[in-house]
Amino acid sequence: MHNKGKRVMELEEIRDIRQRKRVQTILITLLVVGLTIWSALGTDFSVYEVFSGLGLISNFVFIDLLPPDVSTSGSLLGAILETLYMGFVGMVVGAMIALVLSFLAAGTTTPHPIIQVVVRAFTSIIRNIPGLIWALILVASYGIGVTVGTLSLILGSVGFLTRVFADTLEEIDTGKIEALNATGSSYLQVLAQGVFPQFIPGFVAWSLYNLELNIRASTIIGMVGGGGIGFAIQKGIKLFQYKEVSMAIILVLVLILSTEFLTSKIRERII
Amino acid sequence: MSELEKSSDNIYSLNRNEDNNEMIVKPKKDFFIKGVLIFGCLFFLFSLYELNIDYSNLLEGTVAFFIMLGDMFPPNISEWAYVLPAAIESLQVAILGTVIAVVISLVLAFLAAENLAPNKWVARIVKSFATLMRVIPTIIWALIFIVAVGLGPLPGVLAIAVHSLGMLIKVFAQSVEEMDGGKIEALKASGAGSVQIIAQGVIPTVLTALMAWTILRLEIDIGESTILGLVGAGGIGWELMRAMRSYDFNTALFITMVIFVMIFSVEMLSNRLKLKV
Amino acid sequence: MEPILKIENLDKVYPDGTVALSNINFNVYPGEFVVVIGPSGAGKSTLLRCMNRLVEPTNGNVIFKDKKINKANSKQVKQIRREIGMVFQNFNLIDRLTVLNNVLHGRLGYTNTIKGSLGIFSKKDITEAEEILARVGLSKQKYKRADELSGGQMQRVGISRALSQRPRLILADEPIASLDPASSKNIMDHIYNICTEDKITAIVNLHQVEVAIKYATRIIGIQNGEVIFDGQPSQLTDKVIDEIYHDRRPPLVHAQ
Amino acid sequence: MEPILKIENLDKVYPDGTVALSNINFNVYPGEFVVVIGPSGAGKSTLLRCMNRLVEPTNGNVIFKDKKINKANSKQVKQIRREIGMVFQNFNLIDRLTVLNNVLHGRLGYTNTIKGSLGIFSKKDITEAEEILARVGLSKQKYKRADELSGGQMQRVGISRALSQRPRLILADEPIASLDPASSKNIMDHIYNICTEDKITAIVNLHQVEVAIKYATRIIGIQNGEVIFDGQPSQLTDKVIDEIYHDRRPPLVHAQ
Amino acid sequence: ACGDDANASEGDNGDGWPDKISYGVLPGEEDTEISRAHDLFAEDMSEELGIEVELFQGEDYNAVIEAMRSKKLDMASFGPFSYIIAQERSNAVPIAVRAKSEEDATYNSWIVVPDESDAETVEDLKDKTILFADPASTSGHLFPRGMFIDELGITNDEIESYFSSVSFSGSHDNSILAIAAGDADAAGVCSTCVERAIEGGMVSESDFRIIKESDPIPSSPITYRGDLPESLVEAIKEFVYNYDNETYFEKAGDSESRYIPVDESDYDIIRNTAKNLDMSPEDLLSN
Ligand SMILES: Nc1ncnc2c1ncn2[C@@H]1O[C@H](COP(=O)(O)OP(=O)(O)OP(=O)(O)O)[C@@H](O)[C@H]1O
Ligand SMILES: Nc1ncnc2c1ncn2[C@@H]1O[C@H](COP(=O)(O)OP(=O)(O)OP(=O)(O)O)[C@@H](O)[C@H]1O
Ligand SMILES: [Mg+2]
Ligand SMILES: [Mg+2]
Repeated sequence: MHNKGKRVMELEEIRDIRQRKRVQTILITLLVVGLTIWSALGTDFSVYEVFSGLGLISNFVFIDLLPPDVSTSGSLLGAILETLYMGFVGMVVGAMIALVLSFLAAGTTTPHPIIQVVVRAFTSIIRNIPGLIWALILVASYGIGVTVGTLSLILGSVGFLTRVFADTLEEIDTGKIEALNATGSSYLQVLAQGVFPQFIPGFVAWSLYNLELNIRASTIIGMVGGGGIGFAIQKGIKLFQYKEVSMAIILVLVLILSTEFLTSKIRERII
Repeated sequence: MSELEKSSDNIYSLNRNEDNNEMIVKPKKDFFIKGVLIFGCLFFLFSLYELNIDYSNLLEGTVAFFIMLGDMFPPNISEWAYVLPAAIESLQVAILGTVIAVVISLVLAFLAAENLAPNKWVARIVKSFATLMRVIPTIIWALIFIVAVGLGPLPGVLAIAVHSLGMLIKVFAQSVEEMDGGKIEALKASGAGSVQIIAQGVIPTVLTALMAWTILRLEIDIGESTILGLVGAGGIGWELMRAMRSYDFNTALFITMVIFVMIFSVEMLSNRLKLKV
Repeated sequence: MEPILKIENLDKVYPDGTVALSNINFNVYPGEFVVVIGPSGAGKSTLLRCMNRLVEPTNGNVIFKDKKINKANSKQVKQIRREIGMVFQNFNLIDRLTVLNNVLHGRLGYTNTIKGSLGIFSKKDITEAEEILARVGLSKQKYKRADELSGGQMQRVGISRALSQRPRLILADEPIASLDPASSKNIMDHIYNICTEDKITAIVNLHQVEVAIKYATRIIGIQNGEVIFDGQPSQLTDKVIDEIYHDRRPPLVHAQ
Repeated sequence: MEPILKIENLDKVYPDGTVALSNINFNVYPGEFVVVIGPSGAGKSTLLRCMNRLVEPTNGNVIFKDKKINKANSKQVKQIRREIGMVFQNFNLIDRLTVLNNVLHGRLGYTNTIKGSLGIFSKKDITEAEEILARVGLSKQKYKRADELSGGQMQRVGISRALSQRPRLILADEPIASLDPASSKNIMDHIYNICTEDKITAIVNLHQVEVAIKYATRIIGIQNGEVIFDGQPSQLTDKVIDEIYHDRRPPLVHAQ
Repeated sequence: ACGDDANASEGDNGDGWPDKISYGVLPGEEDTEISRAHDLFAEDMSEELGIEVELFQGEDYNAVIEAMRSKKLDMASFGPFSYIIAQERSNAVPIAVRAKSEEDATYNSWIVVPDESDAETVEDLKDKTILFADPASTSGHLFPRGMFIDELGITNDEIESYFSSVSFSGSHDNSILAIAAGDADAAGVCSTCVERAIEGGMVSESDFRIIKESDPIPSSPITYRGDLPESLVEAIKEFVYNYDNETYFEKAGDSESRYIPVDESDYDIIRNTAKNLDMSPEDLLSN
């Protein structure tokens, strides 16, 4: 009897929790809708204007941007390669640094919680200051050119990769780590033999994805003096050589698609 | 009892048999991976060589960098009356752009996911379209939309929406593709239509992933909206440029801190939600 | 008595050339509890999935209550599927939804698209779903999320979902393969009792021969995509079993 | 005979206030095959994990070969753990490494940090690991990746890893709970035979009472964190079982 | 579609005036400061004209030119070079520049070298590295390039081979910083930008030397879109020429300055230079 009464209570409790969750969901939804409306008002959003502008867009795209000026592809090739070099170096160096930092920043592997907090705060600052701002500051201190481009890509990679690496490390099955602990292994051995093998697929996949990000980011960084195809795009825009710009974009597209293709092949083999 | 014994012996010998039938698989020497590794190292060195980075400058620059950081302190908040409204405008641009992108990508992602798309080609076309949207830099999108709707925050919203759309379609579709096909089949088997399957089966299953991506995108978009200030979309990016151009580094630091706080609070929010979802 | 399901000359060749079924013929009569056994890869799952056209047959007919499923258009297929409940090895519940909501998914086929998509179901459907949950002993769990349940409980939800379709036929593809022995027994009891009480016809794929013998009213043995045994459990001699599994007979369900 | 393991007044209170163990006392003698049974949440896992200090005891002593594990510093803990092999319910193998490498992990505690981290093991260790694999019938699989194995094979690797520590004591926490009945028997046989042949003491948590009765030389029944039975399998009457599980006795492992 | 748009924005003011005027402001490269003053200017103009004036400030003149071209923008301030493009592409007509006097309405382009450099004249720069600001900069590219061609007697195409390397720094600031650090052998920069950088403490006067100064460059004009109603243009001109809000000019950099009328011909020097360099609007916009 007693038992039964208790169980009924439980059921009601669960229903209460469900209902509270439902109320929570509704509140969150309302909040999001509210924020959206607030933003729409603040930015004078008008669907009418968007649609009435479609004609102008197509004029611009089909008359000014297209067709791409193929004759410039030769001179753009150097720039796109430079972008690739920057992106790749940024990825490799960034991944190496992030590898160390992420082991310090992940709850599962950190030697000490204080180190974890410090590293997390540090990378959070790097990550949450937009690349453009980094580039502006870096240009002021290192001068112009690929050095700055590469440096800001490294910074961006470190910020991004440390976070995703640390998340990956935290998702690692702790049971397996425990199993190695139970054999009397030392901290480093557990990291190297237990954590690292599980971490490799994530490490490779995210690093390769970061390469793509870097290539795209370099189109922005190039605009403030970071070199590469971004600068070519910027130059094209400023001189109204829009057809050259569209050619450059096509080259970026090709580069991104080929990295995407290659990286997916590599990912398949490694995972 | 004896029968049981017998059957269990069978099991044992069965296992043995199975083991004997298999050859020892020697550790695979994966030349592909080795090749990729070696190529990667060589390419890294080659890239470094091609970039021709001036390492002596690296040291000087780092000194200059820290001197400059030092110069930036303390932040100058006297311009707050301009900076904060601009920050709010950037935030609004980012929020609205992200929301529009999320709504549209929710439809397109289902067309882009190969396990739900009407056919493979629809999926491929939508996906390539998404790639193109991602590859065109936000600044160019902004220019395209300025032609259409004039200056101000609106082209910024649209540029962010389109650029985000490119990424969200891809990652949403990926989450949907990763979903366990059995769950979709189970609903199919009960006679549910495709809209019902998506609404009742797919969305609840991938919701967490969608929310995580959305919030990550919002973070990125706040960063992007600061760039858009430069093309007349207003907002905090222009304030930052203004400060940098007039060598007002202390104000620039303040603006950077405001941007940091905006993005960081979204990151905090996402961490909170991760615990809850 | 009219058969509820007729399988006529059914073939299935997968696009990669695998012949999963060849020339299958049998009828299932109302009230039967058919268990399909056979070694891994024999084609059991393919057969079951052809029955509600989750897999497209290559040749032959699947006739459910005089309607050719393989000839039906997509609307008709949905209507036929509504009357056929299906239970899966790995349950296939929607994790983040409540148990009740998962059971109500069985009603989607009867609900209009908008309402169904929004998860709005009629009072009657809900009451009925609750009754079904009570029957399988999950009343207390109805507001829990599906992923908070144990495997056995999840499968009971799977069964409830199928039942809420008010099916004439239940297909179950290895419903107990990922359960521990105790839950397995519980689940088989539930399926068996409910089908008997509600006069639902059942076709169940199983790996465990003893379980098949215990519950089936009829056993169909499949090997290499062909029916090589079809009869009463009592007719299933050790010799026949050996033949079905060649010498790949699955280990028995004993720990002792 | 000297006990190999002494548990004295052991308490465990988790930080959230859950009293998982209270005042546990018993000795384990060399060569015993102890099976711990008890309902879910009784504290079986906690007890086992206190023994090699994967869980920090709140009070009391765990004395392994005259060394107080609960008082040992981190270096000593590692040395003690080397002599205690552990087998887990979900195997806890490192998926992407080979079977052999996983077995060699049992030698990490004896290998210097750098070599161990790089996965460099002595010729002798490797030969021995191969011998162990041969014993559990996995010679052919030694170069396979651990995640390419079946559950039963994985558990055999888990056992091999524990064995390669050349342990005096093996702890196994529900080693067969995620296995099918046939593999379960196989695994229990392996654990039992190896422990008997090599004179390794074993403490095994199990849910299946029959299995416990079949293998154990001694059974300890736990309920609510207290030992309520400690004796020979033959002493384990139905009444005692009922008491251990209250009326929450797990359904027996029979489908028929 | 464009015509429709223009009509759509016309209000019910009898003279076909629009409901509101949109005004885009770019920081001219010679501006001493990007000021907050433009708000004030827009407000005052709105009051004077009796219609709303909406202000947009940005960094990117493409945005302003394109917006004006698609009639989304009625008035804009441009740099000298961007003005001649805007004239061609967007039908922009200049009204006035802000200056103390006619003579003051110009600035210069300098060729600078690091202080420790041996170079005394432009000829000494053969096979040296040259830095321009950005490709579309009047004083950071157009004029310096023009000076090289005039002084060295080479053609535009020979510039790249005459020097060891020619590159763009992205901005005047970057250029002068690079010179101060000795990263480049010479750079073309605008006079006022360098002065501003010195005030800002980024470089000191002793870091560099000027080896060549250009002819005066007319400074940045306020413009309107050519197809605005005549009467509105008149009203705007009247407002601008008579504008004397001290606070505004003070904030804009110099309380002494006023708006001085300019017309198209004042920018012929830019057009000619651009033409010599194949950078005239016709060249740029033809493709
Ligand atoms: N989608 C598919 N494409 C190609 N071949 C398939 C596909 N699905 C199944 N097969 C093949 O068809 C044959 C029958 O498979 P099916 O899954 O029906 O066997 P099963 O009897 O259910 O086996 P199990 O007991 O392992 O579930 C097998 O050889 C299998 O490899
Ligand atoms: N980390 C923990 N924090 C708090 N409470 C815990 C923790 N681990 C276990 N418990 C609680 O301690 C009690 C004993 O748990 P334990 O896992 O030892 O039981 P068990 O007998 O192994 O159960 P099962 O048969 O389900 O594995 C339970 O009430 C459990 O909820
Ligand atoms: Mg199957
Ligand atoms: Mg346990």
